[in-house]
Amino acid sequence: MLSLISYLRTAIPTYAMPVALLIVIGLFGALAPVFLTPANFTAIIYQMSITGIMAVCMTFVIMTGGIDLSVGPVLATSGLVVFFLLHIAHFPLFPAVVLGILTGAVTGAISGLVIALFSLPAMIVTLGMLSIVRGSALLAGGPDLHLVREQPGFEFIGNGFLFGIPFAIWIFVAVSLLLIFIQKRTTFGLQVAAVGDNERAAYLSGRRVKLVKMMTYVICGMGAALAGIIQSSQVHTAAATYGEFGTELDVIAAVVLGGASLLGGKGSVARTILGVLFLAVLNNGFNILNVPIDYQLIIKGGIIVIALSLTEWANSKVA
Amino acid sequence: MSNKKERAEQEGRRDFLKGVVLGSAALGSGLVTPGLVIGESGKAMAAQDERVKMAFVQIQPHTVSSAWSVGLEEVLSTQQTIDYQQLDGQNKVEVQVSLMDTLINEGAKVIFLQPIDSVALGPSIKKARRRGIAVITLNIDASEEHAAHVEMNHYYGAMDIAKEMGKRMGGKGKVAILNAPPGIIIRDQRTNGFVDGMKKYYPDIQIAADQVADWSRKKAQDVLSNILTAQPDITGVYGVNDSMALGGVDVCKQKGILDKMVIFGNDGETAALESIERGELTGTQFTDVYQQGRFAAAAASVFVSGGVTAKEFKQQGKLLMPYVIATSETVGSIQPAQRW
Amino acid sequence: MSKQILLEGRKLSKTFGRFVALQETDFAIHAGEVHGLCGSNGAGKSTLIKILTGAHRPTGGEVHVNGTLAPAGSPLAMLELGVACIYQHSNLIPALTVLDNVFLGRPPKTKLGFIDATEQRRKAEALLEKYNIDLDLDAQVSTLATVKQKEVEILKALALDAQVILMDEPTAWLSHSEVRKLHDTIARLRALGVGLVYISHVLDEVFQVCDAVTVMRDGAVVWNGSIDEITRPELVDRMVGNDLGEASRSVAAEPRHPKGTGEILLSARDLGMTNTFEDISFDLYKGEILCLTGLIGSKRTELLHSIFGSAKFSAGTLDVLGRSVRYSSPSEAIAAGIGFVPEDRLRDGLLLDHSVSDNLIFAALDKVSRWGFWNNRAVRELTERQIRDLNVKPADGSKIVKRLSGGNQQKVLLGKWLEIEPKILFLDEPTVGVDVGAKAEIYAILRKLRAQGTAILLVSSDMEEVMAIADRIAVMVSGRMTMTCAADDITQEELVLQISGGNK
Amino acid sequence: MVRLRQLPNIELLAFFLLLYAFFCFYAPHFNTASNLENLLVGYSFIAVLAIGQSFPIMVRGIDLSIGSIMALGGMVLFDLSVIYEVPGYVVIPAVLLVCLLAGLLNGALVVWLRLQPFVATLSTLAAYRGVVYAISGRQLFPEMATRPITDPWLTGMDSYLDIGGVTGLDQYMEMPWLPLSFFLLVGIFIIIQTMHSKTQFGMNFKIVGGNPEAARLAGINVKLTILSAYGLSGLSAGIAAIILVTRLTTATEALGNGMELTAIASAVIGGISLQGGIGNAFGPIIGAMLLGIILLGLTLLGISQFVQQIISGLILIGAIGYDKLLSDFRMRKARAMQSGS
Repeated sequence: MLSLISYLRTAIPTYAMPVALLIVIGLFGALAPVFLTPANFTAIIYQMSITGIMAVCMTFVIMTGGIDLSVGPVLATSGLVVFFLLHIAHFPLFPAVVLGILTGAVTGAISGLVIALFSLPAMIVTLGMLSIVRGSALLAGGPDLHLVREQPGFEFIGNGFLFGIPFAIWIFVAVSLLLIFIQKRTTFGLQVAAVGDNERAAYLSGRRVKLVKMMTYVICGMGAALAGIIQSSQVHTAAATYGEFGTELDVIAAVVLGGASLLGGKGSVARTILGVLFLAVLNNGFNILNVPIDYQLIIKGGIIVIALSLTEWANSKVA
Repeated sequence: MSNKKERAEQEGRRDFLKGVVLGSAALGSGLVTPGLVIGESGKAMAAQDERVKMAFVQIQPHTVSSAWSVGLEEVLSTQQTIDYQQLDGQNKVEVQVSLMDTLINEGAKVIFLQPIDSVALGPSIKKARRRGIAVITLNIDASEEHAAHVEMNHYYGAMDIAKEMGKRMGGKGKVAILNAPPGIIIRDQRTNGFVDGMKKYYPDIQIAADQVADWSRKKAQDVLSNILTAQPDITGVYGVNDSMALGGVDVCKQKGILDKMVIFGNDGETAALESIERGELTGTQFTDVYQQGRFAAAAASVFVSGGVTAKEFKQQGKLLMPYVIATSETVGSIQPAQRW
Repeated sequence: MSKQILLEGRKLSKTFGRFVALQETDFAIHAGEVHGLCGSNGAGKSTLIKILTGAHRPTGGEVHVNGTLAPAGSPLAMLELGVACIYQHSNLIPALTVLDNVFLGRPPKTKLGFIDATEQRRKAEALLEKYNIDLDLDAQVSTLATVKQKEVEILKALALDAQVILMDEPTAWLSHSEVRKLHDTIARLRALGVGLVYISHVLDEVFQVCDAVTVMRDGAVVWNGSIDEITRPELVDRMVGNDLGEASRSVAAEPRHPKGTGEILLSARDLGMTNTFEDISFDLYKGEILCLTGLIGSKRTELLHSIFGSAKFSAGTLDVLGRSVRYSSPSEAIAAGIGFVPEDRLRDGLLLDHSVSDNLIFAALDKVSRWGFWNNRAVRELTERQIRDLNVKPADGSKIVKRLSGGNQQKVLLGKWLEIEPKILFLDEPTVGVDVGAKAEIYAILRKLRAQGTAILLVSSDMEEVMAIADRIAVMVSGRMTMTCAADDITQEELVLQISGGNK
Repeated sequence: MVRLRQLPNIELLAFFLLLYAFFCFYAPHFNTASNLENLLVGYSFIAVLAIGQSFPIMVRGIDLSIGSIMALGGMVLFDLSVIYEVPGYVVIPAVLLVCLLAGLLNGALVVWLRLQPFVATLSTLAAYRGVVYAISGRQLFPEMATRPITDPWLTGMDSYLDIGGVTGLDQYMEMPWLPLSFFLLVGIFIIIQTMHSKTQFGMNFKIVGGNPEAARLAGINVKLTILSAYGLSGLSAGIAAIILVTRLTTATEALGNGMELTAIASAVIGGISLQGGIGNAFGPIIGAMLLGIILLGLTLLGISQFVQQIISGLILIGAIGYDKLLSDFRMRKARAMQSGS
């Protein structure tokens, strides 16, 4: 009996967020029954796939105690790069996409290198990178919208269907599974968490802490680049102005809602997906109920505060 | 109306000379302040062999402002004495104000300004006028008097869109607005124009949803898809800019309901015009933005070469750009050279 | 009792979860008395001190100051009642100046409520003069050497005009002459009627300055009385108890290996590090335990780090397994077969939010993975084997390390390094905060390793420990190695003298 | 000499002056009185925000919501003055009160609900912006939107002092007109710096940020200190809102968007460590002015807007790297000196 109670207590922080999510879904469902249809859930997942890919890839960065504010411009740049490769250089689709993702990896590597090697605050370095990448993208592509024309392969990435499910969802699922796999099944996953938990202990245990940190930024950059390609495909356009200010905060909010601590150590890819889902459900529900933007923002802020303080409260009871 | 006559005149006129002629004509024909006297001033003579600084302060790098800049540069580059610079307002009022101050300090002769807010840039414009700098606003007017304003009218344009949309919807049904977040004046003008227009011409049409999609095509796809889930009986969509309208088109195409939908955008960028030609987007408000830039540049040339100092303006000039509600019927009349 | 009781704890107890840190303890300090508090690490001294200063709220019992009940768990109230403490860990603010730190939280103020800088400086200078301390009041604390920082802490307590001052190992960072200076200060304070609590592992000091002694073991007071009523061996016996007495005797009964098997695994010549240590030369033989001892702050830890690659030595040469090396990161040292159990297991050693299993495998990832992918069976087997061998309790690999007791945490940390099968193992204060039983188990493991031919370099400040398990002993004083000898050739008393630099 | 070396941010100040000198030489019109005037009028309020931001950062937190609080303050000012025609001397304290309360709410979320400061203020960033939209006078009374603020108390906030004219020095050299906001900044600097060095309240921020456990043991109310850090951050957002809105003569719903990152960057460049416990009021001012001269200087150099972004990003990373390098060096030297003695 006693052990059951103590088990339930330890379980509260784990389930606080899913329960909050279920309550929100229930509320929306009660107010608008159409919210609960399978088609709508597919739509929610389709809509969260871009932010979702960025968020799962950002999770590792945040787990090491870092942050990456430069995902917005990276998203824009990769779309632009793929556009140029396809349209101007007439590359085949596959290498173009690979090179696009590589752009993200390179920008991530630069941020990571500066942050890890010189131990500079990630927030300021990536803020600087945000400005540098945006400037470079605008320099290369100008502020114009570049229409993608007659590229059925490219269009398929964002708009196609595979087995009746949008291909973007498949990509999101694949990336999520890959990262969950990395987190759970590889030594890299443990090393990322270890760097965030106790960087010095990890270093003294012979781990290449700086390399691990850098790799997390590379992954984050690749995620943003992939997201950029999907978005470009969905809107049939590439532009240096995409991924406007606020994109990075959405992504970070999703990761943190998933229980990651910005101080590092804690975090899980699977729960980040939950965080993204939470935000996507809110957006979807607000649209369906036609809630005005002012109430949307106030309610969103309030719900996040309540959900997270519930988790914190439960955590403090356990400890 | 006179709109149409001017349209016909403008077509095909792309070179500088004609632009200047047209600009001067526009100024002379009283579209611009009659009280604007072209005076003779020794200062202007002296200024001729100096470099003349002109700059364009935009809201932030964007398709529209970039097209303006093309028009501006086209005209200005023919005069070797003009230094032209394009500046980024970073979508922040205070940055625009700071850039204005810098340009005033630099002694710019003309500032082209796309103000984020009509009132907020007022004090800066006043300061510029005191220093004898001509400020020409593009698209968004300022509450403070300044040299000239070149615009496509947002409020009436949106009203016309409402009229056209209502006609196509048969005077009844439900409409969704894909809106921008508050904080920028054209958003308010377009929304108010559309809402007022619907009320005026087709009061039976209900505006069933008004959701923010952040100017973004992707966001608009998501938002409209959700709105349609809740209210499948919506048949009209107004996107406050073309990107959002095209996002709406994407969704309707995917849902296979495009033929039932009346979707309007605003601005008239190339992608939107092409979409109209393909029969997807119903229509948009089109303005020849290059021409708008050329007009502004022409007016600026007149100010500089004529030696008019901003202090001498008695009343602000207003140059209303003609606009077309481009639909499948009218889109053909828009020349490729006008498209941006 | 003729003297007035200043501070009294009645039936104080404290539990952390299931762990009982303190059980129903009575404790009293009289005016003008220096009260020694003795006990091995983990005996509950720090817990008692923290309750008396209000830093911990007791689970049961009461604290009385001057005969009236004091509010529990309020550091501010205790300070205002005149109870000050010098903690083991620094309680200074690195970004502030010495002056601001001395009056931390309670500076003299002008009538307008501003900090009275003139008065503050005057008071501080008077204190410096009175107690003969040399400090730059305007220096930022973060720029001070650690020894100086300790002086700031002492000055901070003195500035409080405290009735009772608790000192948790105040001499740990001080040199011999500084210790004497502190003892003079203590004598002066005692004469002024201040009550002092003095915690120290150096028994000589206890016998020098204390009037009364309380001995603690396993969270309880086992003896208390006047210093005259107890002899040194008796004191040690009461501190250690029978368990460790036996354990250490059994360890001591093991034959020593004064020269290992003769093969030198690690050899340092004239190692130096700017402003830290210099001229360090020693050899480490296969199958021996070399104990490196000295006061805290004698730079032993820094020496280990410089060899291990986590810091850099600036002079001298280092040979490991016959090859001249200079590691630029711990990973290189580990690859060469060196393991390192660091001093501060919470800060440098363990992944506190991770499981026992994660910690155990963390230094030997290659062993349980291929191409970076886990071999789950290998992970499970390794975890189970280590938990069994080390007798980790509870025997659950998924348990979060943070929630284990100190002894079990230390075993996990040790187990992590055993997995790399080290040829050379460094241990820095491996038994601090570890209970008696676990201590004996750790010694047993070290002995086994020695038998297998591992060369062990063990840093310890615990004399009993050094005497119990060392084959050879090296002493460091202020960054210099002053002595190396076989353990059999020296008595504990001689060693204490060596450590405090009294020889010179 | 010794004292000079101990002056905080000396490296940053040197960097600032170096860059300033560079622009003076190479950027036309940079070395003019009116450019200095532009710098002061354009960046004083950002410096105020940065000083405010330094408090949460000093206690190991962060305040992302200041942009929204600014907009909130601005909108309250607009509503009260233009729509309800409340006199300016009532409006100003009301705005400050609203912003203070908004800041305290942030603090309450951090202290009592134990939320991570980043998330707590990210949530209120959204929520306060929502409140701004909801109370926006421009949305509620569209006909009022184009009316500027005319209350003399408020427009008076945007006035200048012609020091050259007053002192008669302008006969000899061109002197900048100093904006009231600059004097406000100087006043705030003096108050905050005095607070930091002369009062217990001010010192508490460094103590709590530097070592929370020591602060608790010294009897300092840690929770109250953290709460007031966020309160001060909100309050300074209110002051900045008043400066900016009276200058613009109107408030927009998007006011202060993205301002939090500018303020954080200014504060961090100004030596406020994100690890907490370190800081003064001088650094953030220099940080803000540094960002100011970068924008002004690059604009005057005539550099393309896109290249400007790249260069300012590089300078941002450069400034923080340079600061870290030199302070590491200084720390090592100080330690060496100490242990040498």
